[in-house]
Amino acid sequence: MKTIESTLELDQRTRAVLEQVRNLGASHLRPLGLQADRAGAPLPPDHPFFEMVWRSGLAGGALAAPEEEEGGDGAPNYRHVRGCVLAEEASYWDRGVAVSLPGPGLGGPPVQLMGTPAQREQFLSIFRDRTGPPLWAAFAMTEPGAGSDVARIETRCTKDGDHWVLNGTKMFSSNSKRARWVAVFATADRAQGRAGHRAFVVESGTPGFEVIRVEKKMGVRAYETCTFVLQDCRVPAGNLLGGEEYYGERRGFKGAMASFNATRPVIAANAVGIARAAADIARDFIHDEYPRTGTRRALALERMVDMRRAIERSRLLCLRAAWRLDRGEPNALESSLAKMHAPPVALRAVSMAFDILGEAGIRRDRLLEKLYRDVKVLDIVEGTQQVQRLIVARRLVGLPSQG
Amino acid sequence: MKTIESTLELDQRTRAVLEQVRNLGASHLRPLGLQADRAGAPLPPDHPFFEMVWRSGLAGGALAAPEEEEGGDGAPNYRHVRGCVLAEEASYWDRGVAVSLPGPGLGGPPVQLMGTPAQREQFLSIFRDRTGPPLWAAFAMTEPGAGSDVARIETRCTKDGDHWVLNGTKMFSSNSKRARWVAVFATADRAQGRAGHRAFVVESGTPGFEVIRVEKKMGVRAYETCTFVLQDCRVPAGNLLGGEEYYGERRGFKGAMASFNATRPVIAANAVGIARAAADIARDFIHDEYPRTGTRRALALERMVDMRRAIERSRLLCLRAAWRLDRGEPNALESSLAKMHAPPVALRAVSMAFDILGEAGIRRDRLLEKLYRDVKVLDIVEGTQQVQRLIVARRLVGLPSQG
Amino acid sequence: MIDFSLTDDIGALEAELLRFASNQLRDRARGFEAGGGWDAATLKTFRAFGVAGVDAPESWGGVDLGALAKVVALEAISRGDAGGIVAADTAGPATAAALVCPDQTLAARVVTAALAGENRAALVLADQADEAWMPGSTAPAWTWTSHSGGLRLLDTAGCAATLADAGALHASGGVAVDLSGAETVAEWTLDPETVALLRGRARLWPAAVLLGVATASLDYGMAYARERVVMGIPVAHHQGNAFAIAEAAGMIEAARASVRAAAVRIDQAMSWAGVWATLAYLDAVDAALHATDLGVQLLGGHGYVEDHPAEKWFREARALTQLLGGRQSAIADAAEYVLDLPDPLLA
Amino acid sequence: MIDFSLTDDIGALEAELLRFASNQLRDRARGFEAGGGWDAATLKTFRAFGVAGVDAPESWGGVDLGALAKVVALEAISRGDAGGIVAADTAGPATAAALVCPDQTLAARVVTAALAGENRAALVLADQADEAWMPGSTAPAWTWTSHSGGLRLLDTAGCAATLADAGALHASGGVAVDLSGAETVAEWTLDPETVALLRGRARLWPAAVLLGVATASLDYGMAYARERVVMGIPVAHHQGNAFAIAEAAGMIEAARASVRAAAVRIDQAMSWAGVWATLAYLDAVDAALHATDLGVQLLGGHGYVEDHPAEKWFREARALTQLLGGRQSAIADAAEYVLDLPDPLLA
Repeated sequence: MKTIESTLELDQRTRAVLEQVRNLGASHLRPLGLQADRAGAPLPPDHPFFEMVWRSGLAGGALAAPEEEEGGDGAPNYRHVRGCVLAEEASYWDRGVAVSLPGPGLGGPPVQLMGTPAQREQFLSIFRDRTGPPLWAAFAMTEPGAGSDVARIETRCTKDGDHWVLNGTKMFSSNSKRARWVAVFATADRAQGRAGHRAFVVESGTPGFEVIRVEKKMGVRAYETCTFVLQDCRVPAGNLLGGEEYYGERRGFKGAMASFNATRPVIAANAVGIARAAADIARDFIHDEYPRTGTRRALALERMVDMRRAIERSRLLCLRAAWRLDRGEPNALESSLAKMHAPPVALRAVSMAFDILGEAGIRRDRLLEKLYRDVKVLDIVEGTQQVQRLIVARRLVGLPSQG
Repeated sequence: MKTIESTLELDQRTRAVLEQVRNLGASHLRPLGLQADRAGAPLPPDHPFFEMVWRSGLAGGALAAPEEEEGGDGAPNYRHVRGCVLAEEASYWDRGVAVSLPGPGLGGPPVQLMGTPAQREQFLSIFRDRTGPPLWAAFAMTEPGAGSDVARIETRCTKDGDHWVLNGTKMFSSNSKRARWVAVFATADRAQGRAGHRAFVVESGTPGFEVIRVEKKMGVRAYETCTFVLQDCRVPAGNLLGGEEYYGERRGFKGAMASFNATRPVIAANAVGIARAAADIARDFIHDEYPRTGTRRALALERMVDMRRAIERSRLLCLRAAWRLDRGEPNALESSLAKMHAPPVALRAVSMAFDILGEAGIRRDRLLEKLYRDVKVLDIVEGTQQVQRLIVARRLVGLPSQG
Repeated sequence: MIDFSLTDDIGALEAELLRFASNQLRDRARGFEAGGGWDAATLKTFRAFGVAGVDAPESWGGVDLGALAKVVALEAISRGDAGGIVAADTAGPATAAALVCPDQTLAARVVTAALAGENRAALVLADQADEAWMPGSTAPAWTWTSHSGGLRLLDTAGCAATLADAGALHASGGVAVDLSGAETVAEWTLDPETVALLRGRARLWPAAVLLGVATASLDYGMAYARERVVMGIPVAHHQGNAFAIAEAAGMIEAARASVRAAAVRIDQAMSWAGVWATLAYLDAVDAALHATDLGVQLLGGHGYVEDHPAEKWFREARALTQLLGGRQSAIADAAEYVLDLPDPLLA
Repeated sequence: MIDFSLTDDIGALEAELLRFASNQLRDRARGFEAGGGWDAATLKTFRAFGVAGVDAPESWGGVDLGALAKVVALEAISRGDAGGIVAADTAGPATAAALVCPDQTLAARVVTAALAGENRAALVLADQADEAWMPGSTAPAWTWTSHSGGLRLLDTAGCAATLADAGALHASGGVAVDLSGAETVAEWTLDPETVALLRGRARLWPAAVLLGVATASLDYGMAYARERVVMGIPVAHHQGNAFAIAEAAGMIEAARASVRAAAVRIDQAMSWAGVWATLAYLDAVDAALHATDLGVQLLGGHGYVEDHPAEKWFREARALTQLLGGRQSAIADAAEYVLDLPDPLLA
């Protein structure tokens, strides 16, 4: 046959990091995740694991959000594709621990996408030095009064001399309690709607920034989900991402949306990883416990077929969204399709594994039951499936934005 | 055990009629339905079958819409429950032919519910005399510009002396070409919205009433689905259902809605009947053609389990909606739930039968493929599943009416 | 003729239990989770209602109102707390086995003791399970096991039991019981229809509890979604959500109709009623998994945290779905009979 | 590294075929149904594209662009008319059998003749089918049959064929062919992975056609629903409908990704690529049944009548889904391998 260009294989570099993640997953992510779940408490920032993984260079770039620079030759370096593959693998072992890893986390993309070169250097380079203590960064969009409708955030920012003054409350922000800085979205003028949005880096220790609450969650308990207040919190003007000239034509809002285009496929890939973990549990159970023939086995195999399909097609959606971003092509639709499709499908896959295990799902195997609780959050963060449907429908049939 | 009152058994009377319908179904409904489907043409009104069934007394009351009077002793006579059971059975054999049967059809309920005693006598009693030729009546709500949004009908009615003058176009009206009369919904004042609705009996032969088109449908081809125009069509004032005094407080619209409360469970029961037919085809195929063991058999049996469940729970929803109506209890919610649930579930059941038959579904058994086409209309007529969801959500969470 | 009414007795019991659930269970459910079960006072109130024995003969200490009363009662209670009822109902699904046991003297002994609170009876639906999940913090005194050919009674009082309720049903004090050392008290062969009756009737137990959980979750989600405003209108008035709510409500309503119809058919000794009970169980499972997922989703991030009960119902529904072998066991059982199963209304 | 690009060759073919579908097929599809197939001029144009042999070696008269080119081409054409392509592609899924046939001389003879339009080759995926549905108004000259252990070539030229396309795929001229009298030309035993490759690759044929039908139906439904106003706003802007459209679009997009990925894996001779093709087929089936149902529903009553193509796509999708044994045959095949199937990306 004539040669084809399409390929679905990973390059050597990705395979190598993948192997590292796999080893780390088996040795640390999974056991620590189970431990945190049982304890109902996040891993403390001074847990020796963080120090270890920080030194190893695995945390941060590879597992949280891609921070590396573009390849110099202009060719796409496929860092988002790689990010999806690794996010899936980390999540296969434990998504809670993966999110708790040191690094810029979800704070990375807005700085990367909206920040000036100087800001990128200032806020991201700290994650390159792995000799000091582990460092975290975080992202904050959601507010008590604005979850799915990010356009309506109420956290105010007011220019005051060479500072901005921030006031408001942010919630469901991962790792912000231990973060060196948090990328915070605020509005300079609510009347302007999306055009009023501004993004800041708020550094820990800034007076007026205070984490007031860590959520008790159903699952993914290994990382902290925080609520913090900003009370007359003064941040230097230089911490306004992109500088003032950046914020024409709703670019603040668009920056947040562009950030989602990078992170939504990652969240979707997390769902794929959890579905894979469930499928493996189910497969092993069938191998070990099922009769070799009969109706129950056939039903179980049918569910396995369904799970494998769900995993592979969700993964392809994630990879395709990331691949387009790597090539500099628009990917908002693909990114939302992946985020819309993968988490509910993954929940269904975990649920099918439950069907296969029967009573053993609750009586012997704590992991599967944990996966059912863990996976559900992925249909919520970074926009629910409902929000993604709105975005998809806007693009496909011109559904007007609400509000 | 102490005695219980609840029972799910049919009474003798219903069983007797059911048996008649079953016999008629096997001998006529099914073969005639296949014949009409192959020919792509409705059964003509002078088809000897109609004469036969008309004389037998089966058509009309029992199979189309209940026309009988209430029992005199005040006890519910369960005519709507009976109507559902019989509608399901008729549809099991062939819904297209069942709809084509002589009788008041969907025109019955509005006359029954909104008409004065004199009107009920005038328009319904003609169906009691079975010595003359078969008679039909019909119902017309949908318009080219108003399908799901019945509130927005545009057919105008204007009082002119002792007549009303009707102008407009109605479509998707079953049997109206052969109908002795059609129950037509119109508006006296569009600005009044639902309060402007009026219902009339338009008799065949009235000048200005003309059927201009019979649809070529995907399925249920045994009956005629018609478009007719009303052009300065003058109907006697006495044909305004309920008389003028009836139309306070949107009672015209409410009358139409009450009519739906009686007919929606019947349409849902039709869906149950088709699902049953598909399940029987699948069962026979498994009996005759499947290996006695193995994965394919197990998968087929699983689908049979799903089908049987779907049939029974959908049927229970229909019967419960009808039972409440028979007892004089509000049933709008139950009626919409039945109509929302049953048709898509029945489509899925037919589809599962296809899975079981494999290629035989298209190559040997014309009936199953026909059922797939036939059943789909049930998710459209009398309000789509989407319309039913709106109605259900209005009641459950106060969803405001649109428009 | 068809009549969906409840008797006055059952209707009154339902009303009382709904009050019990609402006033004494719902707000304390987090505490029951933390404590591993209902407190003594709550258990006492529960026992006074006679729910555990509502479907058992009076001679066994029961109330003899039948299967319909049982499913109505369980659903009502479960709207308040499903975790606790799993352990509090000391006879539970085991009654289904006792009622068809050929040795009624022995069966009476087991259930009478369970209803008196002297021990606990359990039921395992499996052929060769050597470990089974059971409610209560210790192994039960008696365990019935049912396979496709019959019924067995085990003495499990001395079996090893390890806490094993994972992240759900904390209030059940669930344990994994090692059956390998259990002594077989007696064994019987049963005809297929009786086996189907036993297994189907037993499955109505989790089915009814799941209906309660599903209803609680959807009701809570609907109330939240009417209050919470997103993009200028209540969450529930976004048509996408409204449609989903309608769908879930339809599934619950249909499943409730199935479960109650199956119970009525059992009470009327209709042939193959047990298979219809197994099918109804599957309806309840699907409705509960769907509704509790939506129940979380309607609350968004708030659905995922312990400030709201949505997360509890979500994980409980999935755990309850595993009892008695779960969905696949039910489908496999039903598959055995489905081809020749007569239509329950028309046959 | 992962790259989803099409080659220039395939991209250009896709663009041309989309024009062909849009300009020469779509508006004439009703006529093709009435006439029982494409007319001679259309068939000639179709043959000029070389689609039938796009995945066959050049020595057989093919173009040798592989499985990816084939699925891309079939999807594009099927957006215009799926009924006709079933018959027009005289090699069709049979090429999958020929490519793995141990006797390549014989295989070449069968496919070369089919591509030259001299006869028609067919494939039946079944163990003991004595009757099979096939496109074209007569029995094909050759029929491959594949069961779990291998492959057989039958001479079916003289077999009895009766018109049997029921209410869909009229333009395929489908017939039921009685295989009981067919002469076996040759038989081969194949290893399990080769059988999986044959069967999976063959299933990509209906999968690709279904993607075309699904896309056509959803596109038409979306366009209609943007124009048609109900309750004051376009049908498509009712959020309930918008959500359903998004869901269907997601299913199609995902299925397309699966189908194309499976084709790429086949072209790269990845191990067990055939099983992934069977799994991708199932994605396409689900997407097509879902999208064509929605395609009717978005049009309401207008979706049910012949004035619009929605009803045609609805019935065609279900009929196409039956080819090659349909969904259950695919699930059963995949079930054989699923436990030990390596991950296609990470293994």
